[in-house]
Amino acid sequence: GAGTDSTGSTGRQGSSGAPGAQAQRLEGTVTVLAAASLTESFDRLKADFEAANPGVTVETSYGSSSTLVQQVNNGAPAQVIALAGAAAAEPLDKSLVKQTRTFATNVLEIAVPPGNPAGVTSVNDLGKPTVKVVLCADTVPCGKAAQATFRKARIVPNVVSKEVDVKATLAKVKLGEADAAVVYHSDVVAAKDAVTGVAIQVPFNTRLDYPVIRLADDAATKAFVAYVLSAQGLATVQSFGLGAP
Amino acid sequence: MSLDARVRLSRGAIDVDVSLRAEPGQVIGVLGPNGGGKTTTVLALAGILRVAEGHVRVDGQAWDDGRRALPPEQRTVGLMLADSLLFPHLTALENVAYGPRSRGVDRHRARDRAREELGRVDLLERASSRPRQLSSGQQARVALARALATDPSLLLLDEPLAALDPDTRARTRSDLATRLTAYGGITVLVTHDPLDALTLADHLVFVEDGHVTQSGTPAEVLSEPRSPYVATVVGLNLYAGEGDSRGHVTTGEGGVVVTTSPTEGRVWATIPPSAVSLHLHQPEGSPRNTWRLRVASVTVQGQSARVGLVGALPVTAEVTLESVTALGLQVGQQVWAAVKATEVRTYPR
Amino acid sequence: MSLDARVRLSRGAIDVDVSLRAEPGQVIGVLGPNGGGKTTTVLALAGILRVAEGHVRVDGQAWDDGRRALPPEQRTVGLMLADSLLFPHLTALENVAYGPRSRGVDRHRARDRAREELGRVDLLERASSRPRQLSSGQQARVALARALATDPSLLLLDEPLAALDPDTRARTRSDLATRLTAYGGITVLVTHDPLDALTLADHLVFVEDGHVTQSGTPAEVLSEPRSPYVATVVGLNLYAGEGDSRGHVTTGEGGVVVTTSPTEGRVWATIPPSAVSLHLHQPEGSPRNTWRLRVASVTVQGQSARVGLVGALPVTAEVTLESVTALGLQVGQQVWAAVKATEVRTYPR
Amino acid sequence: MRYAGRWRTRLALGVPAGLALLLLVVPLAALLVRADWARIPADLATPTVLPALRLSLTTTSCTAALCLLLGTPLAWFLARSDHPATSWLRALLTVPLVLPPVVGGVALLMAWGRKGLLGQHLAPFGVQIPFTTVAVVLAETFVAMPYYVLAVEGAMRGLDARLESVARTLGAGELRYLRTVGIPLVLPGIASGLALAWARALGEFGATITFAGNFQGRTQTLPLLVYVELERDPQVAISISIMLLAVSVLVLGVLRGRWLR
Amino acid sequence: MRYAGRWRTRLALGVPAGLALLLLVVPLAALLVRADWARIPADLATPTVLPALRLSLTTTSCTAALCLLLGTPLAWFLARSDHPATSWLRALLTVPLVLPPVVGGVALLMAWGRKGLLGQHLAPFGVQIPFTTVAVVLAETFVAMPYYVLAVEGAMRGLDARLESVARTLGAGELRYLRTVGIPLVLPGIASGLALAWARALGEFGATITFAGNFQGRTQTLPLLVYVELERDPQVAISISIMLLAVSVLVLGVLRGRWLR
Ligand SMILES: Nc1ncnc2c1ncn2[C@@H]1O[C@H](COP(=O)(O)OP(=O)(O)OP(=O)(O)O)[C@@H](O)[C@H]1O
Ligand SMILES: Nc1ncnc2c1ncn2[C@@H]1O[C@H](COP(=O)(O)OP(=O)(O)OP(=O)(O)O)[C@@H](O)[C@H]1O
Ligand SMILES: [Mg+2]
Ligand SMILES: [Mg+2]
Repeated sequence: GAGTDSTGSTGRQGSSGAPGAQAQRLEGTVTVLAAASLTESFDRLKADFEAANPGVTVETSYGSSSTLVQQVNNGAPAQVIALAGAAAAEPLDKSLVKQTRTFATNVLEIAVPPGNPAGVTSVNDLGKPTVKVVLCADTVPCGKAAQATFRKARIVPNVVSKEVDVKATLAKVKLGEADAAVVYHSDVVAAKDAVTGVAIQVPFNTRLDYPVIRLADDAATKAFVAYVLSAQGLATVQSFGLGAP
Repeated sequence: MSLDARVRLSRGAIDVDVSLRAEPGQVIGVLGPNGGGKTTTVLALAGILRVAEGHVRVDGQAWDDGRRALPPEQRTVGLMLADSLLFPHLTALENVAYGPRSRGVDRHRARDRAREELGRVDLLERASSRPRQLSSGQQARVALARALATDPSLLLLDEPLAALDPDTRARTRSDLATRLTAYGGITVLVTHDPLDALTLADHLVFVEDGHVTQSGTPAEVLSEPRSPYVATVVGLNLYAGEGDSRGHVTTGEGGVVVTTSPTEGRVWATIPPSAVSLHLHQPEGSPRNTWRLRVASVTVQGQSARVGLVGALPVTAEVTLESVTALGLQVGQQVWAAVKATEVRTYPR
Repeated sequence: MSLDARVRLSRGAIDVDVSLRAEPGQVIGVLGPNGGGKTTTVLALAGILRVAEGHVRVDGQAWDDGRRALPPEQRTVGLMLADSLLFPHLTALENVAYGPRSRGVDRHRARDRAREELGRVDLLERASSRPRQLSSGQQARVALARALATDPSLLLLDEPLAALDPDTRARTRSDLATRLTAYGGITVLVTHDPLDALTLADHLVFVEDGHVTQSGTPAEVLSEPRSPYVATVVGLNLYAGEGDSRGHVTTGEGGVVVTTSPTEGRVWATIPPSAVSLHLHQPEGSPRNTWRLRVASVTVQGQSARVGLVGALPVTAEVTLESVTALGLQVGQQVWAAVKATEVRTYPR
Repeated sequence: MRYAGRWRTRLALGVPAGLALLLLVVPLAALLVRADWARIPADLATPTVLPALRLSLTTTSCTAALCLLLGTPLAWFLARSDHPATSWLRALLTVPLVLPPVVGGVALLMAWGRKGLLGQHLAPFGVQIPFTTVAVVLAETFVAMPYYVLAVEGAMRGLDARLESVARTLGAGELRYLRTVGIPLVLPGIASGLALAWARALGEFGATITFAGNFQGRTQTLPLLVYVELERDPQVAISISIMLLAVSVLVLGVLRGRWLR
Repeated sequence: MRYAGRWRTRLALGVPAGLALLLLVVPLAALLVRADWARIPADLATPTVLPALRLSLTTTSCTAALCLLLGTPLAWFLARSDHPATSWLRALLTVPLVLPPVVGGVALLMAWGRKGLLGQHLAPFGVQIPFTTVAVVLAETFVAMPYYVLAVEGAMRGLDARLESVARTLGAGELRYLRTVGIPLVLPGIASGLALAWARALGEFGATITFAGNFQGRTQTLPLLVYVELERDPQVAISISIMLLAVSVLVLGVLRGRWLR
């Protein structure tokens, strides 16, 4: 515990003492909290960044966006927080925020079990009463977005459950309990063969912005956020199914 | 209703092999030293332990034949152990009513019966107390009432009177005697009190170290004990020896006892403590048995004293308190003990 | 070391108020009917119950003064209850060594001491058995050894010998007597066995219904019982009555007893059962007391019989078995009882 | 019988006990201190709260009943068996405690779901368990019953076997003995087992959300509501949690105070 | 003493016990049946698994030790108190079971975090608890200790008070009595309490991820890894869960088999 703290503060002191620090050799630890759906992309970002900056250790912790925000609000020692959806950042204590940037976007997609037993080919098929649909809860970004989509498409789906998160939503489809779920494109990509994606037409779709929020001013942290937002960083993120900002 | 049992099983350090037989209405008194296997036998009869070999047959019905055994609730048996083992959450009344209720008697009649039984052990006014609120003797009385309330065909009592005060004990003993003669079942009564055994039992069985060392009617046992333990219980001096035709019995330790009723071969010889007289000098005259012995203990008991003597023969003498004072008896002192040959009984081993 | 205690507290249905006083080396025998408050008194002396009023002082030190009380572990007290209450997870040896260990003796010496105590109760060979593997009598002996192993200044024994067989009991009794005379502490011995009380105790206290009804040396108690219960224990017929100068005692129920040692006023009169002779017809001659009574019970006891008689006076007679046969005694029968006036003792109430 | 303890004893036992209490109570105190008490009434007036409370109370009552009816006999078998396999069975029973709740939910789906091990045989009869209130009860029972069974088993092992012997010689079969002596004597154990199980069921979240989904009035229990509200407005979530605590302390305090001693 | 039971009895007890077992075991069986056994070795070879396993075992051992050292005295105080407040205190102890784990984590943050009730006084000394292994232990202790305390308290209430009386007349103070008689006699209760608490700690997820975060090798215990893997590859998550089960069954089976009877 003490290690994180001391190296972290050293980094901060270093940045205040040397404004043009990027050119120098960076040192310290950057603690990054990221939404669980970003696990794979941030693992890659971490590895690449550490390879390029041997003096820096990036520590990542993945959890649900709301958990991460709670942690920061209650004084957990983090330097960067990356969330799935700008709305998730709402409860964040604004006094802690140094900088907010969007680094990725995501769009909704219909996930169906392999073989698509209910024969879902478009959003309109979700209006059939025989198709069991699971959605995210209305309070969760993907739930809100799904509601918006149905409103735009003017359909009332047969919703059997409103799950608290994407994972639970997808699980229902993977296990064949539901015929379709409305989730994000990246989730469908991450689920690999377990589900099949059915695209939602652009007019009905909603875009979700992924913010990366910097909570500290030290050089290493700044460098990491800059790397995420760099072309290389964005490409890494996009390789896991997310869209460009 | 008759009992025919042979209980063989091994328990802890000892192997128990006890046979019991009884006719309807009989009371078998089981006595023996601590750890001899009395409780073990009782538990086997109740079906709580199973016999490894042997059998338990009651009225011709096999309760246990070494292979299949009836569970206790299918035996018509009443059990009271030395620990009273009352159900702690039930009142005294409910404890006693438990048996009749379990055997299908309706609540009302079961309670009436329980009240009757509690009355007999003089505890009606404590009917609604819980066991922890009763003294140990009161608990024992409730347990006795509980065991008697089911009219069992085999009643097993393991030291039922041990916790009772003399007054209650005397009353319970005579009440028990009345009840036991009144009902046709068989009672097995384990006790350490010779008085209980002699007054209540028709037949005594002595169990020592897992085996029956003597059994018979109280009169037989009183007159012809066949083990040192039995002799202690009935209060006789007992010697194992070789008898010859002249009436001389040579004991294992080399002592010689003379009797007027000779038995030849391996014999038991008994001397009643009250037949032993003590003298400071070698007595002249008729007594044909005189031994020089050492006083090992003197115990006053009411108006008389029991004097333990050791030497060629260990002898217990019972003398009046005056004799003790007159002889100035003290532990360690040398005295002469004399016994008339007519007081010595012998019988084959 | 002297004991001065007055135990007042209420327990369940009764209020206990018992005073005990003893000098170093004394053994106080406490007797009384079930539920009288004996165990309660013992628990208060041990510090397990606290006195509501009164005091417990040992050697001038206040163990309890009704306000502040020393916890049991700070009293030098040894306790053995009727339930042996051995620690179930410890072997017999460890149970006995527990006291010395708790009082700071090192492991080695504590075990030696424990072995010595177990030897005295003849259980050395079961030293490594756990309580559940011992018979009830063996458990009681271990508990006794455990209580004795701490050399307490106040030794509290609640029916220590109840579970023992007669042989072990006799041995333990005499061993106890030897031990108790050897050590300077005070012993409080609760027992139901008059023999234990008479042979072991210097002083007897009878507790009935929470109160002391009589106390004194065994000889005093034996000769002058002062409550029906005490009379039962010492085996005398006791009557409360009014005596006049001519030696006539009129009992409450209207019976009259004649004595040659008159005491005037409120008196107790005693008659030894062995002094009562029974006759089919009104006896002629010397006996000045003759009553026509009904046989209520006959109990055979060894070579003699106790006959319970009811009528103008309740009388227990002790007669030989021959008399029983000769008179053809049966329950319900009318007989004459005769007692010589010289056999009747009176003393003020 | 209570004794005046000595100073050293009080300290040696009191300090660790105090620490234990500290570890458990401080976080709760913090939650209460940091809560925005003025807002709580408004937060609880949210229309979703009442149905969730009602659902939580019904489902946990059902779970408690299932524990009592089914768990007690299981505990009895475990308690009286001395077969070596018993300790493995007992270990197996603790598995639902170890399983991450979400995985537990997945396992439940695999068992009772439309394509599940048992569920696939139920589906043809039109019986569908996931997404129903029954599923909530099943999920809660799955995580809570082990606590009940283990607590009651422990209590039952403590029974004096000789009391059963005596009861049986008095004519009571095993069932009657259990009903009249065995169970009454372990009532404190049963009460504490029920308290554990009920509390665990009341807090159950992961398995429920996965197996039963999150449907207002049908499967949305209080913890699910808390989770959902955490996304939207953490203050509301904390208000609901505090109500949850109050309910549990009240129910347990009142019931145990009445039933035990 | 075991009796040949009667048919009716077997049925009346066996059927509900069997149902209970069914409810608990079928989901586990389903998990095992549906698992892709061929893949398990490869799944477990993932480099993140070993550190998580190690961390889980160390932190749960610490938790068990804390329960033993701190929880036992607390249980003792509860067991011997007959104050009316005790049943409320006991009810309070069950709160961590009821609290949705994530809220529990938030409560822990509010207590021990940099701005927390206690944490703010620790921070000046450079002591920071959130996101450290200590935080994992604290979170696990918070959720697991109540199980231990309640189980052990129940066992302690069952002790025959007269044994304490006797021990004390033999010269043993309260502490010595506890050490030499009280605790040895409730060892079965302690073992089952420890098993419950340990299992609960091993499965702990919500409070840990909130309070301690999800850092590989530092705070990522097995359930947290399962959570992460569920995102990446559910099959791996199930493989890890199965390992978790195996570990718990093995540990509990072996230890209880050895310590109890
Ligand atoms: N549960 C047990 N396990 C092992 N050994 C036992 C058990 N119970 C008793 N024993 C041993 O079996 C023997 C017989 O015990 P039992 O209780 O039958 O004796 P008992 O004749 O009733 O003695 P007592 O007069 O002291 O009651 C004893 O040596 C005892 O130590
Ligand atoms: N825990 C208790 N709660 C309430 N009443 C009790 C309790 N223990 C004993 N009593 C009652 O207190 C009275 C005295 O009991 P105590 O045990 O002192 O009697 P005792 O003289 O030892 O009798 P015994 O010879 O039968 O052992 C009895 O009437 C009993 O019913
Ligand atoms: Mg016995
Ligand atoms: Mg008593």
